[in-house]
Amino acid sequence: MKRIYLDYAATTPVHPDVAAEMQPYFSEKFGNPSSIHSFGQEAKAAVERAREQVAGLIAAQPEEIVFTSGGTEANNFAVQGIALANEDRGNHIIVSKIEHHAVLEPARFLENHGFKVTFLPVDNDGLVHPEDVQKAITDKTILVSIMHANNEIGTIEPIEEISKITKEKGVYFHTDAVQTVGSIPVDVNKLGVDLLSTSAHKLYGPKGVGALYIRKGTRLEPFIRGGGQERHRRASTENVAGIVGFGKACELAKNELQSRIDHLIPLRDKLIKGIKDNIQDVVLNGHPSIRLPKNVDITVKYVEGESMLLNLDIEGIAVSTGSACSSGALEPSHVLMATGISPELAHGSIRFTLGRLTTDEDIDRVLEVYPKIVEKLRKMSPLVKK
Amino acid sequence: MKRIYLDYAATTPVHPDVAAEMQPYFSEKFGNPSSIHSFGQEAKAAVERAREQVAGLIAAQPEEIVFTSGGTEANNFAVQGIALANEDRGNHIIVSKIEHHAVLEPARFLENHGFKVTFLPVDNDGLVHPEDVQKAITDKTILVSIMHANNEIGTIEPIEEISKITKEKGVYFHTDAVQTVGSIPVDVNKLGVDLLSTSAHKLYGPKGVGALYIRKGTRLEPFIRGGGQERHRRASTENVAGIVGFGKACELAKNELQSRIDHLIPLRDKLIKGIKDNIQDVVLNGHPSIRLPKNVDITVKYVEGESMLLNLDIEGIAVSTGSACSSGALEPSHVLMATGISPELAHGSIRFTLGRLTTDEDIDRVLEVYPKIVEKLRKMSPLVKK
Amino acid sequence: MAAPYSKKVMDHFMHPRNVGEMENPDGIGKVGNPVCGDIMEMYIKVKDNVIVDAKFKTFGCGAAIATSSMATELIKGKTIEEALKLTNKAVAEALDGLPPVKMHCSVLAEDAFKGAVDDYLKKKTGVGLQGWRPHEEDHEH
Amino acid sequence: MAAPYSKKVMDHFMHPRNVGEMENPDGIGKVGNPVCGDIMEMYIKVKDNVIVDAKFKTFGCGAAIATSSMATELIKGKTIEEALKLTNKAVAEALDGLPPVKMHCSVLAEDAFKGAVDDYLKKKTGVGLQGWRPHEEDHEH
Ligand SMILES: Cc1ncc(COP(=O)(O)O)c(C=O)c1O
Ligand SMILES: Cc1ncc(COP(=O)(O)O)c(C=O)c1O
Repeated sequence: MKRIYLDYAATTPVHPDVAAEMQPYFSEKFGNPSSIHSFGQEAKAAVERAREQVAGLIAAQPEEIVFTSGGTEANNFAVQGIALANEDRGNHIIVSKIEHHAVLEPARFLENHGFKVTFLPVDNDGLVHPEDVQKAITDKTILVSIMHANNEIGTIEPIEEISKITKEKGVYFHTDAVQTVGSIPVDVNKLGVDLLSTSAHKLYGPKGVGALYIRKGTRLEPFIRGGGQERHRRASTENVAGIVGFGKACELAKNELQSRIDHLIPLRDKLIKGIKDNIQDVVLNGHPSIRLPKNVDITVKYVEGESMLLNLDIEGIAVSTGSACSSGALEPSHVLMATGISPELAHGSIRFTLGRLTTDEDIDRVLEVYPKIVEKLRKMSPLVKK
Repeated sequence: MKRIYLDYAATTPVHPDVAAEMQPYFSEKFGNPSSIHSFGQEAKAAVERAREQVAGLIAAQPEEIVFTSGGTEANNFAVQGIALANEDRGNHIIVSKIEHHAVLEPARFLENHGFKVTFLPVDNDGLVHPEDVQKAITDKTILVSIMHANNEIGTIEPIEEISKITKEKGVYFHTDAVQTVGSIPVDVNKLGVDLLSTSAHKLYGPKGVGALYIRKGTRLEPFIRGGGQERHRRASTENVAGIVGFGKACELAKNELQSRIDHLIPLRDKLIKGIKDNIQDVVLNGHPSIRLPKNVDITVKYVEGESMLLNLDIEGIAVSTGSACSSGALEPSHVLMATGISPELAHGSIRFTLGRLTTDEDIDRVLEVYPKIVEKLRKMSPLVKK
Repeated sequence: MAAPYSKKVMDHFMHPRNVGEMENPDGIGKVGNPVCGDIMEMYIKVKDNVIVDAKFKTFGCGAAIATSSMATELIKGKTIEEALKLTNKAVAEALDGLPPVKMHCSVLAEDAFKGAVDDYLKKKTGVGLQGWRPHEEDHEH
Repeated sequence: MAAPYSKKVMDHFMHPRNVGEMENPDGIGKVGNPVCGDIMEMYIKVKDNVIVDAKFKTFGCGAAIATSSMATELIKGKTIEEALKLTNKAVAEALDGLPPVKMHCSVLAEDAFKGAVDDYLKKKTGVGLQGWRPHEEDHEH
C-alpha cells in the first residue's frame, strides 16, 4: 500500500537537494563558525550564504535575518524581545485569538508579568478585521502580532492593511509566517512588518531551524543569551548543517514558488469539491478563497476527528485534526472556536494539507476511502438517530 | 598538507555512525512526533529511543531529559526556569566567575530584573572552593550553578562536594556539563545535581541539539513556550534527526568512554611536556592534574594568542585562543583573569583540545612547528628586549 | 506502526463489538458532553439479574470507541453485581492499557454502563444505583 | 581559506616588513596597552625632513602586526608633512580592509607613527606635534 502523506502543514520531508547540500556539514566541514581557523571560517561562510538565501526568499537584507531553533523560538523571541526592549514605551500588546500557541503562550506569560494583552477576535472565516486592530491600539501599545496565515484553517490574514495602521501608530508589527514562507509570496516590505517568523521544516528544510526577520532599527532584546553569535542577537553554536539546509530550501522555494502554487490549487479545489459532493453535512473551515493553496480543513458533523484520522491512517493516509483528542487537551481547537462554530462541530474537524509530492491519484484515493469511513463512524454515532 | 584539528572543545565532527543513524530522518521518516498517524508515531518512537540513550550516558531516567537546541538554551532554561518558578522562595543565585557566557549572561539578565547574583571566585588552578559556596548561600538562595569542567582551562570542579552543601541547604544545583558529557564519566546521581546541561556537538553529535537533565520533582518554568512538546517543558517541533544523532552519539560515548580517555591522556601529557621542553616562558593554565583529558591550555609569554593561532592555521593546525581578539571583545578571557593571571599574559593564551581522531603524529607535528612560530613572533614583540 | 494505541485498542476501535441501538432496552446510560468531544450511550438488556445483551453508540476518539466496545463485552453475561465491580481501570487493562491522556475515556465507559444499570434499577425498583453519580467532566484530568 | 582577513593582511602578517628595533632612531612612538592585548613600538629615521627608514615591534593580533607593517611601508620615503596626512583608514584600505572589530588596530598604527613624529619634533624643536594626542584606548569600540 502506498502511504499518502497529507499533513504538510505539520511538517514536510526534507527535499533531496536540501539533504545533499547539508551532508558535508556533519563530518567534513564541521567547524564552529566562531572559530578563526580555516575549519571555522568555512562553516561561517556557509552560514552567511544561507543567510542570503533566506533573506532572498522574503526580500529582506541578510543582516536582518537571525537564525533560531524553529518557528516557536522565533515567536518567543519576537514577542518577549519586543516587550523587554520597549517596556519604557508601554506594556500593551495585541495578538489575535487564532495565533499559534507559540505566540499565545509567550503573550500569556507576559500577561502574568505586568503586561496587558488584547486577544483580538476573528470573523467566521477566520479573518482579523483591521478596524479591530485600529481600535485596540492605545498609547501603551508596543506590539501587534498577527499571523500571516493560520496553520489550521488556512485563512490568510490582511497583513498589508494592518501594517498601514501599525506604521501610522508607530507600533511594532510581528507576523508568524511559518505557514506562508515557501507556500505563497512573502515580501517583508510589501507586508510592511517589522518582525517575521519562519521555520525550515515547513518548506522542505530540516526540523530544528528557523529564523526571525528583524527590520533594521527594531529595538529588540535577545532571547537566548550567552556568546556573541548572530551579531549578539542569539547565542549558541550555530546549527550549521541545519542552517545550510534552510538556506537551500529557501533558494528552491524561491525558484519553484509559482509552480508549487499552480500544482496545489487544483488539487486542493478538487479535494474540497469531492468531499462536499460525496459526504453530507460537511463544512469547509476558514475562508473559501483567501486561503493557503495547501489547506483543506473541514468539519464533518456527528463524527469526532481523531476517529476519522485513525481510520485514514489504517488506509495509509496521514492527516491531522484540530480536535481535542489529538493534542491531549480536552478543549476543542481554539482556532475553530474563535471562528464561532460549536464545540461539538469543532471536535469533528479534519485537516488535509497537500504538498510537493501530492498527486491527483492521491486525491482520488482519499475520495474513494474517506466517505466510507465517515459512513462507518456515523453508524456508531449517537448524534445520528435512525 | 594534512589538516590537523585540535579544537575539539569548540566543536567535533559528527561521528560517521551518528551521521548514518540520522540519515533516514530527513526525507523518509520525516514525520512530526506530535502527529498521531504512522509518520508521526515513527518519529516519536525515534525521539524516545534517543531520550533513553542520552539518559543512559548520564545515569538519568528518560523522563528527566528535555531536548533543547544546544548547551546555551539548556543553560538559559535552567537558570531562568529555576528563577521564575522559585521566586516565592528567594531571589538569590550563585554562579562561578568562570562559567560559560551561556550561564553568566542569563545570570546578569536576572540581576537586572530584581535578582541578586553572587559571582564566586576560583583559585589559581581555576577551582571553585566548596567552602565559598557554603558561605555564599543565604536563606534567599534558590540556585547554585557551577560548571562541571571549564571549556577554556579544562579544570574539573568539585561538583560532588558542592552538591553535599546544596542538598543540605535545600538549594537547587545546576551544572553546565557541556564539556564533560562524553569526555569523562558523568553520573547525575553521583554528582548529586538537580539540573545538568549538555550539547551534542561536543561529543561527535550534530550542532543545534542539546539537553537539560531535570531531576524529578524540580520546580522549573519552561523557557520556550508554545505547543505541548517534551511533556509541556519545551515547545517546538522536535529536531528529530538531530535528536536521533544525539542519542546515537551518547550510546557511542558510553561504550567508548574509557578507551577515549585512555587515548587522550598520553597525547595530552606528551603535548604539555613537549611544549614546556621546547618553548621557554610558558605556563600551563588550569589545574595540573584535575583537568579534562582533551585539554591543553597554555600561556606563552610576550606573544599574543591570535597571532599564534593564525600562524598555526597557515600550517594546517586548528586551535583556539581565549584571547580578546578572537571574540571581537578587547577584554582578555574572563576565565584566565579569574585565575589571577595578568591581562598581558591572558592575551598570550592558546588552547589545544584533542579528540577521537588525534594521532601521535599530529602531536609531533605541532611540536615541530609551534616552537618556530613562537620564536618568530617573539622576535617581533616589543615585550622581548635584546 | 499506527497510532499511540495498543493493538487491542486498535482492534476494538476498528472492529467495535456491540455497536448500535437496542429495541426496548432495560436500561440506558448516556454520558459525556460534546464540548469535551465524547458522547457515549449504552443500552443493556437484563434477564434474571444477568446482563444478557449490551450495545453502544459513541461519538469520540479511538479510545472512546474502544472502551465502549470493551465495556459492553466485559459486562455481557455477568450478573448486575458482578458487572458493577467493573472499574474503568479494568476496562483499560483489558485493552492492554491506554495512554494517560486517554484514561478519561475509560471513566466515561464505566459511567455509561453504570448509568444504564442505574436506569434499569430505577425502572425496576423505583430506586437507582445507590450512592452513584457519574464523574464530573473535568477539564484538567 | 584562512582567517577572517584579506590576503593583503595575511601577507603583511606572515611576512611583515620592517620588523625590528632601530639603532639610534630619530623618533620613537610607543602605544597600546597590555590589558587590551596590543602594544606597538615604531621607530623612524629622518633626513632632510624625509622619513628614510621606519621599523616596528608589535605584540598583538594579526591585524595589529599587519597594520604596523603596512604603516611603516607607507611612511617610508615620505616627507613628514606628507606622512602626517596618513590616516588609519588609509592604512586599512592599503590592506584591502579590516574586519570592523579590528579597525582599532589601524588606529593604533596611526598613533604609533604619529607618536614617533611627535617624539622626533620634540627632540628637534622642543615642541611636539601640534594638537596631537594618542587616541584613548576605548573598550567599547
Ligand atoms: C503558524 C505556526 N507557528 C509556529 C509554529 C511552530 O514552529 P516550530 O515547530 O518550528 O517551532 C508552527 C508549526 O508548528 C506553525 O504552524
Ligand atoms: C561549557 C560550555 N557551556 C555551554 C556551551 C554552549 O553550548 P552550545 O554551543 O551548544 O550552545 C559551550 C560551548 O559552546 C561550553 O563549552
